Amino acid sequence: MTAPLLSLRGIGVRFPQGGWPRHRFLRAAHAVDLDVGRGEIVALVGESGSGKSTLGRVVARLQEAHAGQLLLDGVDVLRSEPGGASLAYRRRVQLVFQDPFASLNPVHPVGHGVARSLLLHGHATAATVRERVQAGFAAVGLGKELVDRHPYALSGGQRQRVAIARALAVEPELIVADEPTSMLDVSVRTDVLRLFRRLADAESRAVLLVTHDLASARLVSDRAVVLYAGRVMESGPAARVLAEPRHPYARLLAAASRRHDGLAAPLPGRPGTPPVVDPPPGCPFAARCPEAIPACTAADAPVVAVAPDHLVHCHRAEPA
Amino acid sequence: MNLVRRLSLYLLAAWVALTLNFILPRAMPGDPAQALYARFQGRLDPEALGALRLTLGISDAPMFEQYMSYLGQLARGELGTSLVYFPAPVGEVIGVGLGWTLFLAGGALIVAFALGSGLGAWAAWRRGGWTDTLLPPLLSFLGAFPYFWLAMAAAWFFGVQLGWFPVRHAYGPEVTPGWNLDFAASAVRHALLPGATMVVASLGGWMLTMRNTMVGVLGDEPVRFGLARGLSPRRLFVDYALRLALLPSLTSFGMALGFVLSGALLTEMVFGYPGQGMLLLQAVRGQDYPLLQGLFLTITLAVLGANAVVDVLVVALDPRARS
Amino acid sequence: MAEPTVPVLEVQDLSIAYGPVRAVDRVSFAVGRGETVGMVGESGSGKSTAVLGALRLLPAPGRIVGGTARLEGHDLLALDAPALRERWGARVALVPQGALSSLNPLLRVGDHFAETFAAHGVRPSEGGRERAASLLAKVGLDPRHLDSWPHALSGGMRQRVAIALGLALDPPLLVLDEPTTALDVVVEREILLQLVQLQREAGFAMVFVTHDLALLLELATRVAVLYAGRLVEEAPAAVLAAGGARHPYTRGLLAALPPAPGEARLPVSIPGVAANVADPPPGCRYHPRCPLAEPRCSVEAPATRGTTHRVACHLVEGA
Amino acid sequence: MSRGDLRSRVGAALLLLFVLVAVAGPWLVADPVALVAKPLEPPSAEHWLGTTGQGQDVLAQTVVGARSTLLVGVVVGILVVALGAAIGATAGFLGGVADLVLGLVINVSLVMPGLPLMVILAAWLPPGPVTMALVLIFTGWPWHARVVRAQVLALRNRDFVAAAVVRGEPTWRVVAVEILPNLASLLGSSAVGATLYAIGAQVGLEFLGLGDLASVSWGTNLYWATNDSALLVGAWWTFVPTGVCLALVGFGLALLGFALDERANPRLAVSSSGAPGPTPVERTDG
Repeated sequence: MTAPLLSLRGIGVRFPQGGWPRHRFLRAAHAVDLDVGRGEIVALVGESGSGKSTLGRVVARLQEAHAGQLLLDGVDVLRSEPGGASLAYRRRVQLVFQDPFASLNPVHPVGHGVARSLLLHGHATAATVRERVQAGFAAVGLGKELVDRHPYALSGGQRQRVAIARALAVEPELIVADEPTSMLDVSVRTDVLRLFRRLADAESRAVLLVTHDLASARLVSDRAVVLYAGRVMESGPAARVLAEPRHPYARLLAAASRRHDGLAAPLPGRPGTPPVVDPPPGCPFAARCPEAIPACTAADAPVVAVAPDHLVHCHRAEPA
Repeated sequence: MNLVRRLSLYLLAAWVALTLNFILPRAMPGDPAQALYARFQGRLDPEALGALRLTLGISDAPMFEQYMSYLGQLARGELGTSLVYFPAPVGEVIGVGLGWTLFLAGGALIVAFALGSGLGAWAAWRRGGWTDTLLPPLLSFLGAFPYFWLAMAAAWFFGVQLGWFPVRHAYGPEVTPGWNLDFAASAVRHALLPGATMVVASLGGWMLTMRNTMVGVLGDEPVRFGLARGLSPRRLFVDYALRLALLPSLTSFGMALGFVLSGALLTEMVFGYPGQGMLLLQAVRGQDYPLLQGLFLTITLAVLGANAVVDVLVVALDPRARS
Repeated sequence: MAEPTVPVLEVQDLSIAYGPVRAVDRVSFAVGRGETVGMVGESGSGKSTAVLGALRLLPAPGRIVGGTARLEGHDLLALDAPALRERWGARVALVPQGALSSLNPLLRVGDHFAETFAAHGVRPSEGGRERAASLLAKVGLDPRHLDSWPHALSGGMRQRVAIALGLALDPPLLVLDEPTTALDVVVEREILLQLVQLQREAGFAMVFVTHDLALLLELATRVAVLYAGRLVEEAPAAVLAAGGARHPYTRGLLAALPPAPGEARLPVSIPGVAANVADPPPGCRYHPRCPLAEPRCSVEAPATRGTTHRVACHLVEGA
Repeated sequence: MSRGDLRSRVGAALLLLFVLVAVAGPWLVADPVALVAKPLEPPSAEHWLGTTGQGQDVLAQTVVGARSTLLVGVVVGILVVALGAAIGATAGFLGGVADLVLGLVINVSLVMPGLPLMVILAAWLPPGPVTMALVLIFTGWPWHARVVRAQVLALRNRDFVAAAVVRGEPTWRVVAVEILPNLASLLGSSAVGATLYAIGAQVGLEFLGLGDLASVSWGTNLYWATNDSALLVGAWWTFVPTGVCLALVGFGLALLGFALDERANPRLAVSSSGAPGPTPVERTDG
């Protein structure tokens, strides 16, 4: 495995919640480690409130992390570019948003974003930009004639492809896709996912796929990281982490996402919401975990390697 | 708790009003009292000039000290002495006027808000009915007339021409002020015409605010889910649509207080109604700056107080705001 | 197949329009006691419109332009407002799509139950509060939430309250309009497990509207598939789950579903863009995206054929 | 033609009429200040709207008065929205301390009643249209600053603004190219509202005698009308024409404002629900 393009080390993000005299914090992410290699799709999986979108925005430099390192090719950009992302960073890392309806400016034609990206990063001049935008649309399976239309005239699937074309316009090395297909109908969802697979395989771009849908993640990702209450529960090869998870929360998520079991089997785990405001010590899932032991609430879960590249953050996990 | 934040905002606004009131006369070039004295071309004897300087708190002491003495005076309720009503203290002159303004403008405001909201709610409920199609254009046309012009027209037509209503002062000369019936009756009769013009002028605004809010609420999920549970139209109208639509209207009511009160002041002038408006006119025409500043303070503080009351009311009515 | 019980709700050739646009075109379906009919379709297919229209609960500017909707034998489309009000909540209950924001923020949870009971003649003295408490327990909520304000509850909890309110008067028919779309998969699973359990106990009929076909294959007795305002196929869920889908669109939807763990196949998208009811393609509305399309399909709309397995396609037989 | 179009057409027609009166008027009528006849003469063939308390022609005064009133109204309307929008947008977009400070200034000025402040300012400053404009702008901008700030805050969190940031757009372009175009219809309806407010407040102040009493404007006309106690004598023609003109202009602006509001917020336009009730059934096919 060559050195990863992107590495998150001990990333922490918190939001002040007011409160007096002691400031209360919502801990959106805590001590997150994550690697994404070139030509690889890593799925960041979790329910709402798990912190997955926040981490996506940290990588896209839309959200500042209050702790940890964000290494691009080994360089910690949080230290090298403290004020905010440089144009060079923007050329290498792009973001595709969840809501195709909100990510396009209703006032401009859909080609506007792609054209601006091309011009800003010198991939086109005023003379050649129109032709390059049309080429960009064709590359994601959109007709050239759509370039001048306004967002309201396009379907959800078409708009999401425009968003992808916009991200590709700068020839990025890493694409962060924040739940790219959750607002799309099933019938067009697979094509958009397959588009990401092609970006990784044919153009060896790195893709960080943020999603709550295990099925989509299983379909296209090489590795998967399962998040709960802002902390990594399990990470490793997608086939194993998503299909035969070892961490109790990952198992609960897989059981709840599995279809075709006739709604018979009860879920392994009690209902509840993730503790994120001034969370208690220990494993955040302890209160809901069917296999919890006293140690779970006492200290943070150790990181156990159940296989060479398959880590489980759980007191009960047995090393390989 | 955003109520605490809102109330602290009003305290801050009050302090800004006090300070503005202190700074304004001093910001003028030259010695304000001297400039005023010149304007009076000798109609004022030196002794009145001294009183003037005192009331404006102008002295050679350093600015900060003057400010402190100014605040001290205010704390003791001394607003200086009025020129027009010389030597009556400003506080006393304003006291009487404030009472009548609250009675007239306050009454008209509440009637206009209640009537307007009721009509607006009914117009939204009977979408397409005559209240929804005829009233809004009519009322907004009436609302387009300046307050005081409606007062003039009403005073001329109903007062002078038809003589149905008295057109001057707050009560007839034949009654003695005090807690007796005929004084109260006369006060009401005198307030009816000016009050009515104010209600008519502002009714359109309240109606449209409520109607637009209500139209929105009637399309929202709670009302639809209430209908799906077979709730009666009365229940849906009162406990769902009206209560949900009233909250935003109350907030806009708070915000419009300052504006509506200004309109009321002008109406008072047309009717010679002895409220703050009349005082304001006399203060301006008589260039009685101490009275003018006193009026500015009392009107501003009254509006701030009313806003605070409305905010407390809104929080009391909305459980979401209480958490 | 046992003789289907007398249907609690029978909808025949229902048509609904928004201004000139016919959003639902002659849709028919029926549901019997203890049965669950799933209405599935993608965005713009008219699935919610059809179900809300049948109950006369479709908001303006929608209006019904044809068909019948018999609830326990009475055609809802012919009843006046008071007669409908008697049935809404008592004989048929709706759990709306926006259930997360459907509770009145100015009323406590308990007040919602009290007003629903009162609207149907249950006087407060007749133990309304106890019934409400038992209903909350049935949907997995602590009865003390009767005194909670809606904004204090999580999305999942508000959804459960809406379901409990639906069951308040033991209606023979419960209609759910995408009840769990906005919820996380774990909370969704818990609510659906409880719903199936409640139906097994009370035996009410259920109409479940969703875009999630995979979910219906587990939950529903029969599945009705809508495309651009028209019913394209209606069949037992077991038949569809076993690969017995006949209409090209249904087969396309099933092929587009992500594979279950261990399932070998790769999902395949349906080409083209979903038809727009405001400007529908002539003839069969699916023909522009249909792999089997023949010239006839773009001219003449297909009739619906079959009884227990109905299909609206020129080239495929019903059963 | 929908209700919205009718409204905006009538509104536009009214405004056009008065703009013509304001522009061409003074050349069509006699000298408004000249004493042309006996005071308080009722309308006659010679003086269609009769004469004022000083014997001046009321029609001339009303027509000429339109120019300064409308001019100040429109100028203030545009400037007050521009100033408010600039402050509101800055506070909304920059956020942090700037938003806190500017937000505070906006809220404090909003809560203070306008008239007493205007009276004090107008009393201290030399009377005249410039003072009038300054006073109105100084007391009027906070309302629009609040509206624009709220809109910018909403827009700032939209994905398409984040998308512009992610592709590396400089901040000024994000504001100018992505955010401001979305404010167009809002600024339009605000300007109309501001003009309506400016005319009303200006006339009010002039009626108080705080305008330039020597100049001819609708406000001063009304001031002299009450000053000469035309009211008590019953000389309705000295104040009714000005009032009607004011109302027509106000109504025209209000109608235009409705049309712009509906464009900015389509929910108002749709002939949406009234009392919740069963879905109507209108059988067309058998």
